[in-house]
Amino acid sequence: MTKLSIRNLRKSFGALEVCKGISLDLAKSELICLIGGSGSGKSTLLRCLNLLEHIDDGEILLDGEDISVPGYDPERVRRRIGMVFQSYNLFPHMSVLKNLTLAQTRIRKTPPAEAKDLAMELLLRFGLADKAETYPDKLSGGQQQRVAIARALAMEPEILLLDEITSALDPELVGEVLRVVRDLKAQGITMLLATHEMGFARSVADRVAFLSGGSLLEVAPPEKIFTQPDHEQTRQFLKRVLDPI
Amino acid sequence: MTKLSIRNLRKSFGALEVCKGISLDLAKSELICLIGGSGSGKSTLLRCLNLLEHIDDGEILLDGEDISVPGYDPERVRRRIGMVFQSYNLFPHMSVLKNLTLAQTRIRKTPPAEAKDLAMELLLRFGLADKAETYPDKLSGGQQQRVAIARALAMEPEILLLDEITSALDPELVGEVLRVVRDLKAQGITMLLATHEMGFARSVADRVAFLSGGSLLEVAPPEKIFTQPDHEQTRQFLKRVLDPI
Amino acid sequence: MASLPLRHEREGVTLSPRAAYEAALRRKSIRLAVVSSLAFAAAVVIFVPMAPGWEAVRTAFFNWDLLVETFPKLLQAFLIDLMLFAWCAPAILVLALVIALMRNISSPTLFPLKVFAIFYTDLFRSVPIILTVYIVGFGIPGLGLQAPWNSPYLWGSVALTLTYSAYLAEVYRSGIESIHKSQTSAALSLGFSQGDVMRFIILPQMVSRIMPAIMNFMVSLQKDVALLSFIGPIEVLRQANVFKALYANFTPYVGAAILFLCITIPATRFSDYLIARERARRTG
Amino acid sequence: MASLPLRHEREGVTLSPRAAYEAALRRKSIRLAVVSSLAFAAAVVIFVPMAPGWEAVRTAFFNWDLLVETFPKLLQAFLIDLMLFAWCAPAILVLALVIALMRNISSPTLFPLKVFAIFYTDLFRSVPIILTVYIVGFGIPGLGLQAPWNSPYLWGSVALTLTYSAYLAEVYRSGIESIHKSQTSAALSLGFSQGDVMRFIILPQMVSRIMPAIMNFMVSLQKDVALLSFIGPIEVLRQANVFKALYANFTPYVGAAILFLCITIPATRFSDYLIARERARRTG
Amino acid sequence: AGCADGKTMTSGVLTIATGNPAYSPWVMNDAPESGEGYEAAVALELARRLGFEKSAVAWVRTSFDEAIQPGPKNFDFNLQQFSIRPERAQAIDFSDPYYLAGKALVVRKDVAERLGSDLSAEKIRDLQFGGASGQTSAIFISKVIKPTKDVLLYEDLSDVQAAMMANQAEATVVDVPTSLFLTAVRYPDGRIVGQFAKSNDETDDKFGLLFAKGSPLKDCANKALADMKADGTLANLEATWLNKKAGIPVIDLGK
Ligand SMILES: Nc1ncnc2c1ncn2[C@@H]1O[C@H](COP(=O)(O)OP(=O)(O)OP(=O)(O)O)[C@@H](O)[C@H]1O
Ligand SMILES: Nc1ncnc2c1ncn2[C@@H]1O[C@H](COP(=O)(O)OP(=O)(O)OP(=O)(O)O)[C@@H](O)[C@H]1O
Ligand SMILES: [Mg+2]
Ligand SMILES: [Mg+2]
Repeated sequence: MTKLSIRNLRKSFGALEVCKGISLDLAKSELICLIGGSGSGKSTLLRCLNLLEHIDDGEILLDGEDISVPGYDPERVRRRIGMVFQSYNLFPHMSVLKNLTLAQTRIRKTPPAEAKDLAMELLLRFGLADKAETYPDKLSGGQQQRVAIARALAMEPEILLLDEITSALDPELVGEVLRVVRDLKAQGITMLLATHEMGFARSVADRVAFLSGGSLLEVAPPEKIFTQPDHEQTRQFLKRVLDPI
Repeated sequence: MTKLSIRNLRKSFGALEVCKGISLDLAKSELICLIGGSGSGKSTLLRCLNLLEHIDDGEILLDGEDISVPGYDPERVRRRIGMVFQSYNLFPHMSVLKNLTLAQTRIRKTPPAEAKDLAMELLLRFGLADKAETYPDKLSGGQQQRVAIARALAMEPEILLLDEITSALDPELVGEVLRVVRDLKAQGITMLLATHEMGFARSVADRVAFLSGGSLLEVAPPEKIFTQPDHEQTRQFLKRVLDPI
Repeated sequence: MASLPLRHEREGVTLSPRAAYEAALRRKSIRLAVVSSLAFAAAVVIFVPMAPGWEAVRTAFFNWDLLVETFPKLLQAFLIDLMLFAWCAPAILVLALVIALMRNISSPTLFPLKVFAIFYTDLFRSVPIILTVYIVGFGIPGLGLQAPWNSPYLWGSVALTLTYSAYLAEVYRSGIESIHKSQTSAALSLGFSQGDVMRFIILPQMVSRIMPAIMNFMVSLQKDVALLSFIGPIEVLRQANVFKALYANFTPYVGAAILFLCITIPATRFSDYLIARERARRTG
Repeated sequence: MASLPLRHEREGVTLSPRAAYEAALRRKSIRLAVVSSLAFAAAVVIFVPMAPGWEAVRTAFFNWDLLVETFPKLLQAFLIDLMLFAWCAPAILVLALVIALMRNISSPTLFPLKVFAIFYTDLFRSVPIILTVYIVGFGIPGLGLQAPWNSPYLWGSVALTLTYSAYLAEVYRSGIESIHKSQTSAALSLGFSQGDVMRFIILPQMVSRIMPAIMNFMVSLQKDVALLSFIGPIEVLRQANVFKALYANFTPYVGAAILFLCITIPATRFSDYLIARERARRTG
Repeated sequence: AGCADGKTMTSGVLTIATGNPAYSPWVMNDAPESGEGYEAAVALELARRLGFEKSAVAWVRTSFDEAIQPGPKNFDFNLQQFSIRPERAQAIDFSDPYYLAGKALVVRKDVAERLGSDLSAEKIRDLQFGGASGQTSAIFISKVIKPTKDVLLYEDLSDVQAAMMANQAEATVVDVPTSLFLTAVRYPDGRIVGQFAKSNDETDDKFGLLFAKGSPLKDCANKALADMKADGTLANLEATWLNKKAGIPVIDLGK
């Protein structure tokens, strides 16, 4: 069953066309990893899906309904689609705990005590229980990134858009995130995950999508894409990537 | 010949002791990789070395001179020690080119034309020549990180402190950065590089230093540390890290 | 650069050489501050009275007997200032926020509100406040309102509120726009409505940024309630003006200034303290 | 949320259904804006004159003949405002910056300067500007200065500059403090001196953030040069005051307001345009 | 009695407004209730003739702005040396004059010494004049004296005085009674160097009571004033409260 369907999505910044007609279907509880060079449009695509960018053309179907039509209520969409940003974007004026609970109590109307329990559970899981009362500017890079992930998870969305969620984490924590992602999959959550870490993509993804210069060149299961990609360009990218030196 | 010598450096934030008496010597043109879990104090140590944090105790000797004594002119130090931040910290009100040339013309008194040439050369090397006139907020994560590296390199410092400089880069670019780092080593530049990527550490470092909870547990060449570390703790960290799942 | 922490001293632990050196440096600079301030004060006290006109100036501005004589009445009039301030300030803070939010609208359907907000700030900032006070304070009641609806207190306060909120709205606007767009993105992505983003994410961050500017407005409003005296109420500056005209002496203004200082300085120090505490909590 | 771009229309390309829909939405809202403004204006024009006192109010505030008669002299007096503004504004911008920088000092050796800056802002904000104008404008020349050094233009401008820069310094301060510390770290790590960090990194970012607040000061300064009229110079508001007394009519103030509007609105629009352009360049 | 019945704001009470503060010698000690001072005495006498004893008179204070604002007034009549001027007639009503003020030239002591006895029009035009904004003297300065330097205008007379003390203004023009009070009490360093010849035109200062436009009380007041003039009461009060103008040299500005 298709959960999220992207059809011919186009997005330009001025003269620069960043998404050149991208089409992709995500089945329910599928996890697709988005790979591609720096500047290839991964973050922009994710932002478009969450209606944070105004798209120039194309359709985005959520459970078959076009959410990209002008005038469609974006809040309803965003309650169902969570996002973790590459630059974390924590709220600096709130403690870590408040960062995690505000949206829960405000939007999902979770009772404060329950929201706090869920938040503490997530923080504990990410080894941050002792930082609950700290403010984001006092956290290390990896700690901020974990808070950002926890903040999105606390909203229990149907779909998660994850942008480079392990870039600031040590491998030990990457393992933890991997476990979390698998749990989420088991719960039926659909995920689109932009990443640079091929190992991570390989071990977690149902399918891997290769983005190059704003075009989706190839979508295939990881074994296929990492061993026998269809496109010459994919092959070359992976060759350089897997043996960079 | 010892270029930079850290002796018993201590740094606390309130009740939290982040550097618990760290001692480390860097020889000229040596490259030491700093590894350790998230929140272990890597970024803080680097900031202390660049005199961006006020240290509580200990000494930092640059070419044998204690630069940490109160009243020592920090500008003189920082002209010799460059730094790349984990969060990039580009100047949002300047174009990429200006980010790279301002300090050159202002501090090193490089003639503007020369400064621009050097900047363009660096941008070209990092595949960003077409972004010279763009502003940082319009760049992708990886593009920003590359600009941050280029900005520090443009100052041609004697010592470079590099904090997670490949976290937002795709593996292809990681390869490029690796080449750059090797070039710099060949030019005699001393480097201290905090990283989560063990593969990178292994392939580039002269020695690897393992930081755990604010203490430097072990410093040894990569082959030794990755195969037969002295400490049980190091062994466990690496075990979990290298086989996280 | 990191500022030198005062913590160690307070805790009374034995000082490391580094901490001792820094403490000494700090003590020295405080001594320097005290000495140089005293020297400056001494210079003023010694040299100014040597000017030929000093005696006349002293009598005109610093006449102790007159100060004592007029102070009680000034104090009484000051209560009117406080009262006017007490209801104008909240009204201004709120109205300015409403205007700033309207100014910030990006939705095309609500565009008329934005136009109105621009028109409002342009108009009320450009028109001299004294004219606003005259038109609203004399003109509106002059249309035929009966007591108590023709009260100069009422309409004078309305005039002040209109003008001040036009200015303050622009300060709010610069505060709102100084919050990086990524904060809005993050909040929206969590499902917050535009209104909630404003309320929980933008405004709280903005307020602590523009607090000194807001205090500016409070400090100056406190004195601009004097404009109401043009349409009747006799508050402290008007009272000082009456005494000045009566005694041909400016000392009563000094009395008024003392009253203002007694409010302004504690209020500013307190707001600075709050900002500093907030900052320390956030960034350490 | 991304605002809807106007680009497509301008370029005159054929519109996609999406762009067409959005263009229609925009047109509709502009129509709405125009209609609702007109409706409001019509309501005012129709209903206000029905008030019993309207005739008297109209004569007192909007007397066309009087406006025409007094306007030339008002215009002439307005030149004095412009002149005073022309030299006060730069002085204030600079002095306020100096004070703000002193206020921002963290080095313990320069601590006395910081104390002075705090004292300065506290004092000149608390003291009613009219007292400052009197003390500086009458008191200092009264100490025995001879012409041309006793000019009310000179000392009045000094008084205005002192007061305004105390307020503006606080706005600068909030601007400076709103720049994230990581910017300073980055600049320092490149070897910039504290002064250079301020000059190249903090101030440029701050200025575009607080531009609306700075414009506030310019707009209000333009009218507060009228305070100099307390010590003699006849600028436009004083001239209006003279006419008001002569004709027992407030219309001349409306004339003055028109003059102010002619300056303020283009200036504000222009600064808004600059800010918007800068923002577009930076964030797209 | 009778004429004013039902024409006052509050029946049985006559509300009279004066300035805040009220100056000597028009109102002594800023206390009009006492009836001391020329304007206070005239007002009370007028009230008596309209049928209001001292106890039935209420005093209020207003600024000039409040006196001329378009809404309802809070006084029956207002006197604070308002000059009767035709330009003001659109907004407010004046009674017939209760005083015809001569105007005196007051200068700083050092300026008086410099001028000596030379009161020629050129010398006087060269002075730096200051005046109180909105008062007829200021109009007199600019329209009749036509000084060569820009006039400086101030809020009120005390500011003019301060400007003279600060060496910023050299001379001012005030009505003769005020000039005498000023130089005797307020500003001993000021010198009256002369009074101006009456020109019998609109620059002459005739003080009148100010009424709301169309006030029915005006005719009653005019009648009472006419009586007071006719029976010599006004002249008596003038002699009691306003010092003699004798001995001040007359300045002729020519035409
Ligand atoms: N300004 C501060 N105030 C208080 N605590 C701080 C501050 N900066 C950092 N810390 C704390 O110090 C510890 C070390 O932080 P640091 O940034 O040095 O870690 P790190 O090793 O760089 O981690 P990462 O790999 O996640 O970037 C963390 O626990 C962090 O929360
Ligand atoms: N607001 C903007 N205005 C103009 N150009 C932009 C803007 N945002 C992104 N871009 C450009 O769009 C392209 C794609 O950016 P995007 O952030 O989507 O890349 P990415 O695939 O996420 O890269 P990375 O892996 O480095 O994060 C880049 O070339 C970038 O410079
Ligand atoms: Mg990205
Ligand atoms: Mg770090």
